Amino acid sequence: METDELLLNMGPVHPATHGVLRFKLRMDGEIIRDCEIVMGYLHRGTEKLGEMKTYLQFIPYTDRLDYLSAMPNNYAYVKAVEELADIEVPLRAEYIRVLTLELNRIINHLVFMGSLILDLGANTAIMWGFREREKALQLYEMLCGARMTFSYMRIGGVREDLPEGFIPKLNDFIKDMEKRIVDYEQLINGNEIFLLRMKNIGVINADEAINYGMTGPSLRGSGVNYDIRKLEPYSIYPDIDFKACVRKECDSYARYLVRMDEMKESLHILRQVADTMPAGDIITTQKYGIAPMTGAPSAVMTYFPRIFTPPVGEVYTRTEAPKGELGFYVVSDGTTKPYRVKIRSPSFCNLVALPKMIVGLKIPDLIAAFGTIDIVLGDVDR
Amino acid sequence: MNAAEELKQAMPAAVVSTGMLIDKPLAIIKKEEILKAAGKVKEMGFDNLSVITGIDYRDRFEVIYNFFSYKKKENLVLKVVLDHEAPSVDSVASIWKVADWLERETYDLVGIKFTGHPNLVRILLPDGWNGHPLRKDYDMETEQFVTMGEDGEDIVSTDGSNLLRRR
Amino acid sequence: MAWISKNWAMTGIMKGLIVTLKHIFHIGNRPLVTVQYPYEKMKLAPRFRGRHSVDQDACIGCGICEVSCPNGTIRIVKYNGRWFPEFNLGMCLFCGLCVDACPMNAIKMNGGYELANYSRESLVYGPERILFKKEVNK
Amino acid sequence: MDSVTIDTTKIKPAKKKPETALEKLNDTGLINTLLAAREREGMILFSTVDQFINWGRFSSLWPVTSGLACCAIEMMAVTMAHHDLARFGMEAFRASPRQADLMFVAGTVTKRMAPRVKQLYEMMAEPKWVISIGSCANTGGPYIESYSVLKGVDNIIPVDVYVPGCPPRPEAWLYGIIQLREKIKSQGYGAKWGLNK
Amino acid sequence: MIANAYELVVYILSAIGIYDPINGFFQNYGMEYLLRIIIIVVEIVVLLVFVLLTVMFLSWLERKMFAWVQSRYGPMITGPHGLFQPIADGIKLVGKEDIIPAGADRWIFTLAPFIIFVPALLVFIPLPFGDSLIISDLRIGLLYIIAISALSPVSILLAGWASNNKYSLMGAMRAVAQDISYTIPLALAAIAVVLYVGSLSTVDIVRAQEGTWFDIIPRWFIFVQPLAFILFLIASIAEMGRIPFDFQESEQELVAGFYTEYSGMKFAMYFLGEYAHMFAVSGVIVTVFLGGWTGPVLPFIPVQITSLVYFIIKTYAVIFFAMWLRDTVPRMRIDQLLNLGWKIMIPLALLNLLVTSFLLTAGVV
Repeated sequence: METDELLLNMGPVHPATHGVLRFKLRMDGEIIRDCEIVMGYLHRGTEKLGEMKTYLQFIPYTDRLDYLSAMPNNYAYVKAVEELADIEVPLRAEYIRVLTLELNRIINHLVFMGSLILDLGANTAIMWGFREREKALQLYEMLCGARMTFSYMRIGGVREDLPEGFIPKLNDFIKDMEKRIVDYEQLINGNEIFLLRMKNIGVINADEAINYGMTGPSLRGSGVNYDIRKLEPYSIYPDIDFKACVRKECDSYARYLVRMDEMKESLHILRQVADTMPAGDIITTQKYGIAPMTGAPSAVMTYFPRIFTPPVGEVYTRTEAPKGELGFYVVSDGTTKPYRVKIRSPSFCNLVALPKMIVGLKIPDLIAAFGTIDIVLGDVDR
Repeated sequence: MNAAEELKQAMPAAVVSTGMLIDKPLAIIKKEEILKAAGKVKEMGFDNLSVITGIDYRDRFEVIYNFFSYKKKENLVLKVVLDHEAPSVDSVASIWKVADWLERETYDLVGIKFTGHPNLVRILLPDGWNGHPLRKDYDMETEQFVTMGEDGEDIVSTDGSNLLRRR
Repeated sequence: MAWISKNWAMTGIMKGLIVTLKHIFHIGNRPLVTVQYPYEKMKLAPRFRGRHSVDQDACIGCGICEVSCPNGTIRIVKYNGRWFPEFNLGMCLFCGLCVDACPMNAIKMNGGYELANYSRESLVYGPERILFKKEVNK
Repeated sequence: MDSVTIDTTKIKPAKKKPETALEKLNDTGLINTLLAAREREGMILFSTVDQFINWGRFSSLWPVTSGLACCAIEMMAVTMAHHDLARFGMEAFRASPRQADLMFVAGTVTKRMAPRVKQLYEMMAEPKWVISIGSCANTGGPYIESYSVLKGVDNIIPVDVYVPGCPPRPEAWLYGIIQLREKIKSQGYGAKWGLNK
Repeated sequence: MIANAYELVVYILSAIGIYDPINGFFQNYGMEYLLRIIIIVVEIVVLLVFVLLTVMFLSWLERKMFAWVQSRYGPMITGPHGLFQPIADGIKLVGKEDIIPAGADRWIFTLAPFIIFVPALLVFIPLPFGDSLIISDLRIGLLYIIAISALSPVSILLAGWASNNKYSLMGAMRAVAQDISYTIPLALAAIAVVLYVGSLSTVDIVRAQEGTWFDIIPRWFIFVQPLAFILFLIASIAEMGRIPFDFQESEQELVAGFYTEYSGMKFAMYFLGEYAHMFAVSGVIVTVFLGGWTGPVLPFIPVQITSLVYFIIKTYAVIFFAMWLRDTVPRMRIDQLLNLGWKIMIPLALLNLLVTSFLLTAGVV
């Protein structure tokens, strides 16, 4: 039967687009024939602002890129600048950094799980996810005083040392979290309707996934055993025992399971880091430019000057953020401000593959597949 | 021998010079040869194109390609130098699908034309936006406003009178 | 529909139902976790970055905070014959860079978060609202 | 000499203006609302009806589901177990603006998004309120120097309550809602429709 | 034997000795029918108030249940434990601006909410709330209920069509497809019971379930017809349009489905209709499979009161299950739902019918 094609606009304000994204769908009844993604509704010009701020002042802006996992963003940026200026970071600072990074990975995946299940129509998992997220945020608030936009990393170290009683609280959280993950799995993993919605939906095989630039858990769901923490080890990851979580099925369900496994793996890392936290400085004592002030109020002030000028050069650094490969391309011209900051955001590149996944499926499948690639619009549009 | 020198051996005509970008092999490619060089790079096993970006150096543009190989676990950076007047370079979107969006983004924000790109339109800013923001000579003073047309498309103008509220 | 022949017993859904039932009746350490603001308040961490306050005696009005602020939240204004910072909390990032930068350690960020107001002008916190005097215990 | 006697029973104790969040919230219960109606000037009946309807309105503010950026995540956090917006009867997030009373402008309003936000606001049925959340929506905040960000959402739609923070923590958010309840309480019936003026 | 609520009222009035004088008063003017009308109107008003209160309570309960599952409190501030919340919602919705979109068909757009609200109330007419607590014991009660609830797709289609909105239209189309494909297994499952009882009257169906086996197991049809019960339950949840089958709204896909464009009072009518329908369908499940008002007879308390209590307890148990299910499972996809309906439930229902009629003919049960 000849039928007219229906043009459907989803978004930019739509409950299932995780923010302000717009799908232009060409539909044949309920079947998607073509999908065009329109974005830029949250384009805030972060890269241009990077050229207008000093190296230190840009750190709060990295928080607001991928606001669900601000700490890895912070880290990727300071890592780039540290590589550029060749700064050694003290061991304790690296341990604290890895601790915060992995905690943030758990937070990110909790929100991922919740919003995915919410998109599928069940409302309970998101509440449970946010219940545990709140506990993790309380830990963060103890550590750096903010809930989402931490601005905790500093070039050459971290802003503040661990507060008293942080490690015991962290251990409580880990213990609690392990129990809760069992709850989630009972609620979601075996649920027949959930499997029906997720299995064999949004299939993309390994070669295609690489070609479409997918990274992170989304790529590992397609069976590519790859993790930047393993391939190009940075920070203290070489000393830590963990494994990259890989699933072979290439569908939405595999991508979901990879993230659930990663949560457990992160808990494992957290426990190791908490047990072996060394003593020492939290920020580098390398001198840059001016001598440290004596009797300065905070550690950051004592060791690191406000005016920081790395040598001329350029660097591209990649890190494994919870959503995938997060890279910062920083060009310095020897002044106090970066000449150019380019952010290679994981969400932007993962989103490229979405139309490929969902052509020929239905709107509910679009939502399921879209949920499993786990994007954040702040990261896509920057 | 690193990947950049390997590339230079394979295609001596295309590679201008090689070097290092901190710890990553860097090869500067002639503008005309980028498509061929990219094909060669893909053959060499660099299956992941991490990032394409353009930088405005006031007198020239540089386009930078970052590659990574999942098999060999190696990095490679390619660089193309363009003149400042009408920067354009061949598109590699036919080889890597992800290049499609990355090139659109570079076109949008830096204003480099990628010839042979299937759909080179703005991606982050609305169509009709005046100027490319990441150029150093971008005019930050004039404010541009976006209003909505009949079918929901964006109309850019410097006049925000029908959008802004009188207060 | 091979699916239904395999899963006719719907064990997964049963498991899920049991977990939710445990939550309804709070079985096995699954309590209500709500903190009923404003009847009860969550304990704030001492490092929490809320509203700024400036030590009246320590502040020298040097303007380093103004320079270090990423987006120009801070303005130095004259108040009672001395120079003090004025914070436009309507555009503040609450990043804490001014606290780090202050050479006299005069800026604090305290736990004040009840800042909502009816007009944009009232979000500008001038010296009259942020200054405090350190109490000296003898 | 005659001493002037003052009849103490005739002096009404001045009603204390609620200041803390708790007092404000206690002041907006149904009974309190109806009692407060007596103190209003004008016709007792109408002002009581006013108060009753206002009570209905501020007790059941249904927000429209429209998150823009970072603050939208805190919006989710407010709805969730630890802070529980549902206690105020506000968990009924309506995806359709027609059924919503309240819009949270939660996040950066970019130039490209501004006409959509305005349209969304215009689609909402009267009476409607707007709470601007976070620095970006209040003034442009971190992105005030950016080329693509609108400098404050009050440039395009009227805003009732501003909540500073980047993003504001959930309690600050709830305080903003209590402020809005305060504001609605003092409105007469039809004030939103312009009938009283 | 008191057959329905009218006769009950008459019985009570004569028991306290005021029926005859009143009746005599009306007879003087030759208007006996007037008294009859007055009593029936009072009955209907009582029913209406009861349904409205139930709907309010249900919407509160739903929010509370939802909250408890998710480790939070739910409505707390509006009244004690948020009990006044539905009242506040009602007041607010009445005062909202009533928007009719520019491209909409005004008449149909306005008419559609009434078409869903009225059938939701009509279903209660042959529903026995207790022994003799029934407005009218229609001899085709069950058929009437199924037929009336099948009217709701009409309203949904009208609403979706008149809204002139793609999401509304898609929601309406889905709702109609779903309702049609689930009314059939619903009816087929009910017919198995009807064959067993030999009557379509709801009262007869309940009476057939009185008594116990071995003094312990109640003679409810859930034990006689377990397959029919499961089919009926699934089909009812689909009819109610609740998760996992809430395609007519499906917020994440279609914004708010067919009532995307409705605001104010018209939206409130859909809201009320939905909960009234939910209560009605739960009542039907109880009547057909869970023994209706039957239960142990207590001394000194009139059977009308105990039966009403039993009925309400059972109905709330079914509603509890529906809410509990809603909190647990995600939504299915529309084609999966239709597959389930047409390819599994209808064959199963037919098979069940075949086995039942065979056993009945053979005289085994």
